[in-house]
Amino acid sequence: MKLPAFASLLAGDTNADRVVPPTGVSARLTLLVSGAMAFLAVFALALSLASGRLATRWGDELANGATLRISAPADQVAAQTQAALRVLDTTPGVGAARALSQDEQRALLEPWFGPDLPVEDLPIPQLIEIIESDGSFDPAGLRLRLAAEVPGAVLDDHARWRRPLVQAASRLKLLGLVSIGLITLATAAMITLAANAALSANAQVIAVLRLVGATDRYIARAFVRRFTLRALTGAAVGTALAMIAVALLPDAGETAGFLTGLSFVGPHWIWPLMVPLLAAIVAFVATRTAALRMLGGLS
Amino acid sequence: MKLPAFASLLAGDTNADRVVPPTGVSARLTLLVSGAMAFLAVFALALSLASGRLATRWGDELANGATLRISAPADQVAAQTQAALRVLDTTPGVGAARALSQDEQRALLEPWFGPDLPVEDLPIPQLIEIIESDGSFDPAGLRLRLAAEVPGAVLDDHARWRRPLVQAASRLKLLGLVSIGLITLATAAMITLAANAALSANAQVIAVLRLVGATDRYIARAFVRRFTLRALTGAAVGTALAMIAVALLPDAGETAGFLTGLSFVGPHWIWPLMVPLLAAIVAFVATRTAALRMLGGLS
Amino acid sequence: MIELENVAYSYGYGGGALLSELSLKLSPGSFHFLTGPSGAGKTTFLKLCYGALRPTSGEVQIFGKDLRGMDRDDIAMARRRIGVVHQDCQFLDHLSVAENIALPLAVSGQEHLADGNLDELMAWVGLTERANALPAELSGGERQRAALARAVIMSPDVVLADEPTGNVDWEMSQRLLTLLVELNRMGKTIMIATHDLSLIRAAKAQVQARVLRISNKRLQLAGADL
Amino acid sequence: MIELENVAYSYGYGGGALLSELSLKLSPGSFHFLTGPSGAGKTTFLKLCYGALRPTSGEVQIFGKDLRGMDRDDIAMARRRIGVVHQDCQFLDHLSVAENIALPLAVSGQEHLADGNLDELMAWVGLTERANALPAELSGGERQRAALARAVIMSPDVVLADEPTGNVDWEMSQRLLTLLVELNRMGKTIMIATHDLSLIRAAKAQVQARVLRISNKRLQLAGADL
Ligand SMILES: Nc1ncnc2c1ncn2[C@@H]1O[C@H](COP(=O)(O)OP(=O)(O)OP(=O)(O)O)[C@@H](O)[C@H]1O
Ligand SMILES: Nc1ncnc2c1ncn2[C@@H]1O[C@H](COP(=O)(O)OP(=O)(O)OP(=O)(O)O)[C@@H](O)[C@H]1O
Ligand SMILES: [Mg+2]
Ligand SMILES: [Mg+2]
Repeated sequence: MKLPAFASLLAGDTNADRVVPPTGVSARLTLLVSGAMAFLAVFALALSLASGRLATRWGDELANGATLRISAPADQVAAQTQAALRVLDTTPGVGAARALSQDEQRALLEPWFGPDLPVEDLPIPQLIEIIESDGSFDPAGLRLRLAAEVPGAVLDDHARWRRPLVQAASRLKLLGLVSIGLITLATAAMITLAANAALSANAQVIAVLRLVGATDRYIARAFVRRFTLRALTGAAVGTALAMIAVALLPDAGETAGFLTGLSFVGPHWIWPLMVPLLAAIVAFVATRTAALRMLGGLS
Repeated sequence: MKLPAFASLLAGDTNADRVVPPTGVSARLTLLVSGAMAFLAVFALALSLASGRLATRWGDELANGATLRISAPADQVAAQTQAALRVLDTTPGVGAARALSQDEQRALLEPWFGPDLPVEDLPIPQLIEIIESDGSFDPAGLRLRLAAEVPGAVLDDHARWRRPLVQAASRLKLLGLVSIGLITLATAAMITLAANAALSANAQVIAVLRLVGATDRYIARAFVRRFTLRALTGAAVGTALAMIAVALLPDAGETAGFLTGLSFVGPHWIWPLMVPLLAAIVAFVATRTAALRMLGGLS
Repeated sequence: MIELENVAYSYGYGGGALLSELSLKLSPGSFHFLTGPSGAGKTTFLKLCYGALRPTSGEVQIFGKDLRGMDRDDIAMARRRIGVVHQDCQFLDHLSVAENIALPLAVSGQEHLADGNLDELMAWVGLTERANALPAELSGGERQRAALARAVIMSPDVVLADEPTGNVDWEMSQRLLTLLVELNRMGKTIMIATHDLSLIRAAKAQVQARVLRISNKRLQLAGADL
Repeated sequence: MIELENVAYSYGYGGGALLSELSLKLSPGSFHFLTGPSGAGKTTFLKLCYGALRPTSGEVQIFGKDLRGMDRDDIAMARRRIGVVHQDCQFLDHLSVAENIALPLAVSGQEHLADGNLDELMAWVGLTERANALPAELSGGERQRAALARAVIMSPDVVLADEPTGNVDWEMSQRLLTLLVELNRMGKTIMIATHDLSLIRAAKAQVQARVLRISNKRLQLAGADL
């Protein structure tokens, strides 16, 4: 694709434009296809971006998701805690491990007992917070090792139920991207077909133009210009509508956080604006290829 | 739309079929459009159904999502518990409220202290489980009333962070349904346009057929049959591919639960199977309307 | 067979009538020529005769039925009894020449009648060798011959031919004329619009043909100078 | 202007050559007629002359350039100097008759030349009243006249006309002939394929015309009987 050609296209040449029949079902088809596809693409993009943000956030929260509880006679607690920390130190996937102080333990229990619980006097187990490094460690393996070396330790992997959520969010993001790819491909194919339909419906126009001495470039230009503009217009309208729709989706505010933020955030607003441009480029390449190939086959 | 006409269409009349040019860009366009749109529709459907399930599940879990904690001197606990239950009884949005037994309290605390905690001997607060009836009660209002009547009560609305998730899931479901509607509309429009393109590209075919005494029904039939079959085939292939893709999405198993279950569940497998049927009906109506209207305008 | 009474026709608004006060009765077995300068309305007149155009005023009867009372299906049925040769011969470009010629049979569900008839007809118009060619691969004259063959394959009651010999040489035009004369002898009604005066002269030697002339919007019987 | 040397042509495979051993030199200012039975290859021959078909063997020179050395753009440029009347006249259906006739000017970016010329030409071929009609609204003869007008609007060096009078009456064909004869007197090269022997006779009375005949795949000079 030559960019100068693409740019000069928008300048227009009303003369060459007139020789191709002005309205055509194919042109309207292109408008509609690119509009609808742009709309869907923007939605898929929003879904994908939101899922991506979600995956990142949940991933962060996952990092400190597991605790180890050491219940042992009072005199053994300290020793077992040291042993457990040593084990954790050598467990792959565990980034850091730290025994909680009494104040921290009290804060954790506050919801259940209120602020006045005498932690010191109770046979409360020692808690060890596990911070995962990357992805996840293997809880089953860790349990086996702990069973052998620290009999009083119980691993509570309370992020367990959240990990699949992150997976799900990543998958949703992937699904969104796959949909966008699919939409782009389908759009390109449909515009190519629409251009081909227009070209073969206008076989006679082309024959007449060749007969009176029109060059291939002159003929192709009128078709390419028309289809590129239609795709651009259609996609722009579709994108605009989709962005309005996305912006209108009620935002659940700060507390919501999780999935509600489907709207575009900050610099992400750039992405949907690429959609019409992409559509125009796709249409330009598709139509130009179709036109020049078809013209090459005529005398 | 006459159903007998639709049914007899599939029986076929090779004679009438031959008189319409066999391959046409429009026909391929129809195939592609319905295939791609069916694929997207099935994905949107999967997303929508999964979100729906999620919303229901989370909604159920939300139902018992709040607890009331009564911390008071041992002799006042019983009285304050009664008072709190009375308050809850008259709070709109609260379906039921129930003081937990000691066994239940111990079970709740087990993760923290292990199974051997002497609950009876500890100054542990009494917990009251709140089961919401429909939607949600107003936590702020409830707190105000409690502050006045039950000084030792602390409301822990621990489902608070989960409620927007349910909202989000419902919204995602809606988005999926809107996308399906959009896809259906766009597909209908595109098939209508493709049919129109085919009809006007074949204006000469139609003129010749009229000249030699073909009836409108005979002419329309060949076009309608072709487009309906293409839409059916395209949508069937698109649906099949999408269903395979959905089935191949790794299932995170029982523990996962939340968003990972994007695949169709049980009777929901019926829904995507409706997609090709819908596409065929849409194509049939669109093409038939276009053909008969166009033929009516000719002599 | 076909009767026009006091028919007038004009295309669209604005301009005056193209044809007016036309009255004609095509009786079974008659043979007519239609002449007139280019643009006089010969093609328009033929279109009125087979129901492709509806008169602005006046009455057209096709096979005894008033055109105004006929719906689109009735007209389609009447067309099966009228063979038409268009001035610009149109075919189904994806079917072979033979299939195009047999098209009227296919459309009316009588393909089985084609066999012997078709071959003989193709031979007569000199298209046997081109039977499997596509219409786009025919020469101008070959197209006209194919169009005439298609018009007569059903042995229709009426044949309306618009300039059927404009692109063929003299010998071939005589062959085509002979075909039409034969049909006329079998009792069919024939009407040919043409500029070719020598064709008319040749026909007059073989059958009793009336020559009509469109001039000044009216239909006139042409003088004996032809 | 256009030179063919020992040219042969056959459509596709299978069948033998349609034309062979053709040699002809169209010198500036010459006037040729091309005849031969329907299907002999007249149209094919004209297409060879303006580069729409490339010969199977032999050499074609257009304006002194070997066709084999010309790319698609070169051919497009050469077409601007050759006026062609197709046997089945094709137009751009969405443009008016006047715009269609002026199309060669538009395509070569010379619309400004149209004005006076166009009106005069339209009047000569009798289309002044139909100037704003669409091509689909023309009669068969009107289409042929429009096609001829389009072919000569650029006053090309060569005019190749394929059966330009098949659908017009005698008087109009004389007018069209006069137009071509005038062009010839201005030094243009003319070649007309036709079946109409009386047209040839009429032309011979006005200019020195050579009559070529395609028969048995060869090009022959026709006898003095014409
Ligand atoms: N569809 C139409 N709309 C408007 N005017 C038309 C239409 N068809 C034909 N005409 C005009 O009506 C007049 C008669 O046309 P018609 O085709 O009947 O002539 P014709 O006698 O067959 O001429 P020819 O011998 O050249 O074929 C012409 O001037 C033509 O331009
Ligand atoms: N594209 C094509 N493919 C195959 N055969 C063709 C093609 N075009 C023409 N022919 C065949 O070549 C032969 C010559 O065709 P051509 O059109 O040159 O004849 P012509 O002399 O112009 O005849 P007419 O006077 O009928 O117009 C014919 O038999 C025709 O069927
Ligand atoms: Mg006519
Ligand atoms: Mg020819």
